Amino acid sequence: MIPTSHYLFLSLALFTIGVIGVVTRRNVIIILMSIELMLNAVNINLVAFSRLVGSAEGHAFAIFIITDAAAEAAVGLGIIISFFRNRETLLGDEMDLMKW
Amino acid sequence: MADERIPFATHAESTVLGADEIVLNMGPQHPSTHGVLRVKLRLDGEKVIGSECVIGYLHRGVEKIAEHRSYQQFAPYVDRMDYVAAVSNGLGYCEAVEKLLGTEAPLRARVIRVILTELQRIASHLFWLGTHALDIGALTPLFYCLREREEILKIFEKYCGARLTTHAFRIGGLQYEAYDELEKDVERFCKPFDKRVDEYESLLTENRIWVGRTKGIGVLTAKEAIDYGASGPVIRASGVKWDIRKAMPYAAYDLYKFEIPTGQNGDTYDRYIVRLEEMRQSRLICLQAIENIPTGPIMGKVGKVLKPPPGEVYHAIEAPKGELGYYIVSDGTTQPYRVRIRPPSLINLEAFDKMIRGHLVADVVAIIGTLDIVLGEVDR
Amino acid sequence: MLMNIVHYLISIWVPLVCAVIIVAVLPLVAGYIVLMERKVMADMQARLGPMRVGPHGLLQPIADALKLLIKEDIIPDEADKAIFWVAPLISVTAGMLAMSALAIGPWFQIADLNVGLLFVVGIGALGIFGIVLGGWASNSHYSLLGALRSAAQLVSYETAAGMAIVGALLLAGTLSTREIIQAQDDYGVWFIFAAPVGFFIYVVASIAETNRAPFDLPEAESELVAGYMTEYSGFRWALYFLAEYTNMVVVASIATTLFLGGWLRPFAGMPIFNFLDFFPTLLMLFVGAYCFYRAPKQPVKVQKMFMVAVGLGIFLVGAILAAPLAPSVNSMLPGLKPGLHGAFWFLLKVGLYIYLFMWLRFTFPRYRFDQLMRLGWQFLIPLSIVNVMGIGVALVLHRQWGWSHWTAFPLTTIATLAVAGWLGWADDKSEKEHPMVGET
Amino acid sequence: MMLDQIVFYFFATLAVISAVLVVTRRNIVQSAIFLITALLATAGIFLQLHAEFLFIVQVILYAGGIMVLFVFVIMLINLDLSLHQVQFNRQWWLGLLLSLVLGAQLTVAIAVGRSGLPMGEPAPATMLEPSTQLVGKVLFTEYMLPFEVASILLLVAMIGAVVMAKKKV
Repeated sequence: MIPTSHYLFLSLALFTIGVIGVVTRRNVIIILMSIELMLNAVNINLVAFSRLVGSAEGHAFAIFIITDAAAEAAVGLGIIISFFRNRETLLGDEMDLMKW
Repeated sequence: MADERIPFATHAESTVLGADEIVLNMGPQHPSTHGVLRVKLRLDGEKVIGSECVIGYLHRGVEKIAEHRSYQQFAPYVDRMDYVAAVSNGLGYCEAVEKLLGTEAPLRARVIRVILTELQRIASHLFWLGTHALDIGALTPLFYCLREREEILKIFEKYCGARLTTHAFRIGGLQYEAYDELEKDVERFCKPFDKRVDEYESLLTENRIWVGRTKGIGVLTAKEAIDYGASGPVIRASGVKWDIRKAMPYAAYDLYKFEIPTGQNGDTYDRYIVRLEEMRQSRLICLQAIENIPTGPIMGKVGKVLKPPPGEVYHAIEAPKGELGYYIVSDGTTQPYRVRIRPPSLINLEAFDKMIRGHLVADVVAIIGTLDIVLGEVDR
Repeated sequence: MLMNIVHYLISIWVPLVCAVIIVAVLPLVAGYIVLMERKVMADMQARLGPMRVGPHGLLQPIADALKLLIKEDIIPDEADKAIFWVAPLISVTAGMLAMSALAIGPWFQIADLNVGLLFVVGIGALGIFGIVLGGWASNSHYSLLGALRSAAQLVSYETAAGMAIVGALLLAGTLSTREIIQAQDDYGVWFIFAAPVGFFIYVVASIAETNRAPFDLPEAESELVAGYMTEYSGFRWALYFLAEYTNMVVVASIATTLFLGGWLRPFAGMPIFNFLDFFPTLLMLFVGAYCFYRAPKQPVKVQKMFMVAVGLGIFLVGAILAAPLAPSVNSMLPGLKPGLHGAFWFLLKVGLYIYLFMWLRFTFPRYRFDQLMRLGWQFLIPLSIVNVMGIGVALVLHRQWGWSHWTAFPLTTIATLAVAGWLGWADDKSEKEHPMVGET
Repeated sequence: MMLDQIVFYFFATLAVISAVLVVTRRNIVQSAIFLITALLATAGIFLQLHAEFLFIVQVILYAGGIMVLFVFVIMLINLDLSLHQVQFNRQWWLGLLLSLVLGAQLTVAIAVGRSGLPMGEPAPATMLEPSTQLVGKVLFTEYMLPFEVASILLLVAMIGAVVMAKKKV
């Protein structure tokens, strides 16, 4: 039997790695991917708790999170494409103009 | 501020998306450029906004060779230009030299020339249809077309021993008498042939995908076609009723009745329809010709050594691909002073840039195909 | 006693054996599908096809596989070596993994998953990574363009295929492959008759998903040389080929399971048609007899013997298929008949579906990319949504309002077809008004 | 159940290693590949948790859908350029430090709070067995409104993405 806390530690590890990716990397695509990683870590939590209490509500929330991740990826990549088209760069710290 | 804009990457290899324009190189090693044509395409996304054809990879200096060969010796070389329609090339050259000499081949020779040339036209169009359909992705018509073309090549083989580079005609007439069953063979081929053309049509003409791929693609209006000097099916599909067989009859074409098929839109689809119809007309010409092949000599009075009087001549025939012209200058010796050949493929290829602009990359193969170019002829 | 042993075997070992069989046999099957394709193509194009290796080219796939095995495996200098190396494996693995939830006959299934059909579709779709990564890693324009096209095409048509599947799933009310087939047995008709439009959508979308003509743009020879496989050679190239044919088998199996009644015999519920049980044996007898008929005409003695051996093998298969028809055998092993005959019917349907693919390939020219996208997004996807709604309405009419099958389903089918006609018309019109191509 | 533990620890290790590689790789394509691995490993953990439907949703949507989008965009965008740039920003040490502090805090929180978790057997596996049906029921009864809102969110995102990625309007 695997204790629920192990799922939480796994989730925590993935989440922290995701945070590290977001705050240290310069490449916007990697930042987006790290965000996906964080969302994913949350999903593990939800499903583990769902298993613990024996209800499917956690699954439902996980599905909402995946939906959200899809929406975020679509819009985020759209922004990246238009940004890249205008500035020829993918680096987050070069995104320093509010208005062109 | 606005001027600090970082310039777009403009070289092709840097990026797929970042640049507004990329340059794509098609060929000379590419399965659908029909030989060694190289096309440089300027693309905006998938849209072609400009193109440049780079030719010459198959240049063999045919015209220069002519200056060091006697008139008869040069005749086999012309077969190697449009190797898909060698008989037509030979006809043009022989008639041009005959014109220079001021003689004409006897009627029997001219009728047999017409039969063989029309068969060659059918063979060339069949080969075009098969490869064009293959380029657009239809695999099967190729095999049907080659099946019929094989029959024609067998007739050539029986007549002169060669299938592809036939060297079928001689200056002044024919070297070989027609073999006994020529009429029968031609008839056996021609009688069911229109059914065969219907068969190809049933595979392609009404096919949604085929129509979608060819209608409205590579449009050339009548005026543009004339301006570019296009000829053959390319100009006829644009609605210009121009066929040298009717306009300036040569060989024995004035004896036979046939139609000049024309299109209206000048797009790839119309060129396809026109060529199919031309095959049917060629079949009719063959059938008319074999009905009554006149008797008589097959060789006119020309000497063993040809020394045309000084002067120049331009003679054009309607080759399968268009106007095939020979401009020969004689200085009175046994060798031509200058031979200039007007290959229809080259002149038609000039219109490529006009036709491709605004279309997508995938249409490049359709348009190269529809122009029916043979690189041996383009580069000479 | 016997039954106990059988049950034990079924519970533990059958999945394992099935898995081994799939991994071991699928490459061979793929090879023979290639041979079948070449033979079918030859037949349609008035020629003979492979005839040299083995009688009637029967050993051609083996020879081809051997040749590809010993060919040099070229990795381009500028390629991303690791990804280039691993990409074809991803494609093959995804295809084979997808096979695991499919039920080839009531016996032959590795795992009857709760989410069976979704598993097949989802895992099968992962194969796209092999294509995209391989195309990217090759570091060649043609490969990259082919890969991108492939990805765009797959994503677009996956939607339509998914919606078509949803239509049939509504009818079945379950995702488990086994229960879907059971549902068709209970209904008395295959779902192709209840949802013909859905089947049509699935056929088109599955051709596009497997990159087959007329949607074979990612490997369009006349434009992109060989698409994402351009830089591959030798066995790695063969793996891509294997993946492509595995995917064909997978989509054909999905279509068979969902729309064509899976392992069910035609008219399974009607005892009048029980004589169809003899069809498998008769078919095998016919094929075997043909082999014997051709045997003396082979040029070499070895080939004659080979042909006879093939004939005998097919007779043996026929005999095995005939065995459960004997009452004594049937009473001893009651599971034998559905198992063997189920597998036969399933494979026959898969074969026919693949034959349809080939037929279309050799008949149609190729779409242009914008036309392909237009067909997918402007015709198939709206139609598939309407189809799902139509089936929903039919189910409500049937289950809630008590209409009979025979009125509810034809009615909604006709309505869906009307929408399809309208969509096609509107699509043509919009294409005329906003052509993708034109002067610049 | 030995098998259960092997499966869990295998997938957990795989997920963590891939996640580390995602944020440390120089090449974006490799990052994307490792993200796919991490997501698939998570899917495996879902399967181990008897969340079959979620497993397949993860495979189809995350690994099959979102990641195809990522890979697609990465390939559209020039790579050579970003390969030779500095990969981490100037405050990377500070970010790393703070992230680790956050991680430590959460670890402590879990370590302290885990005694409060209902210990012992989780609900029997059979309770969640037909996970597809269960999820469907929950989604379409209790969470109907959020479900519809999510669909609108997707629609908005789709339109937004199209508008964003469009060339000059």
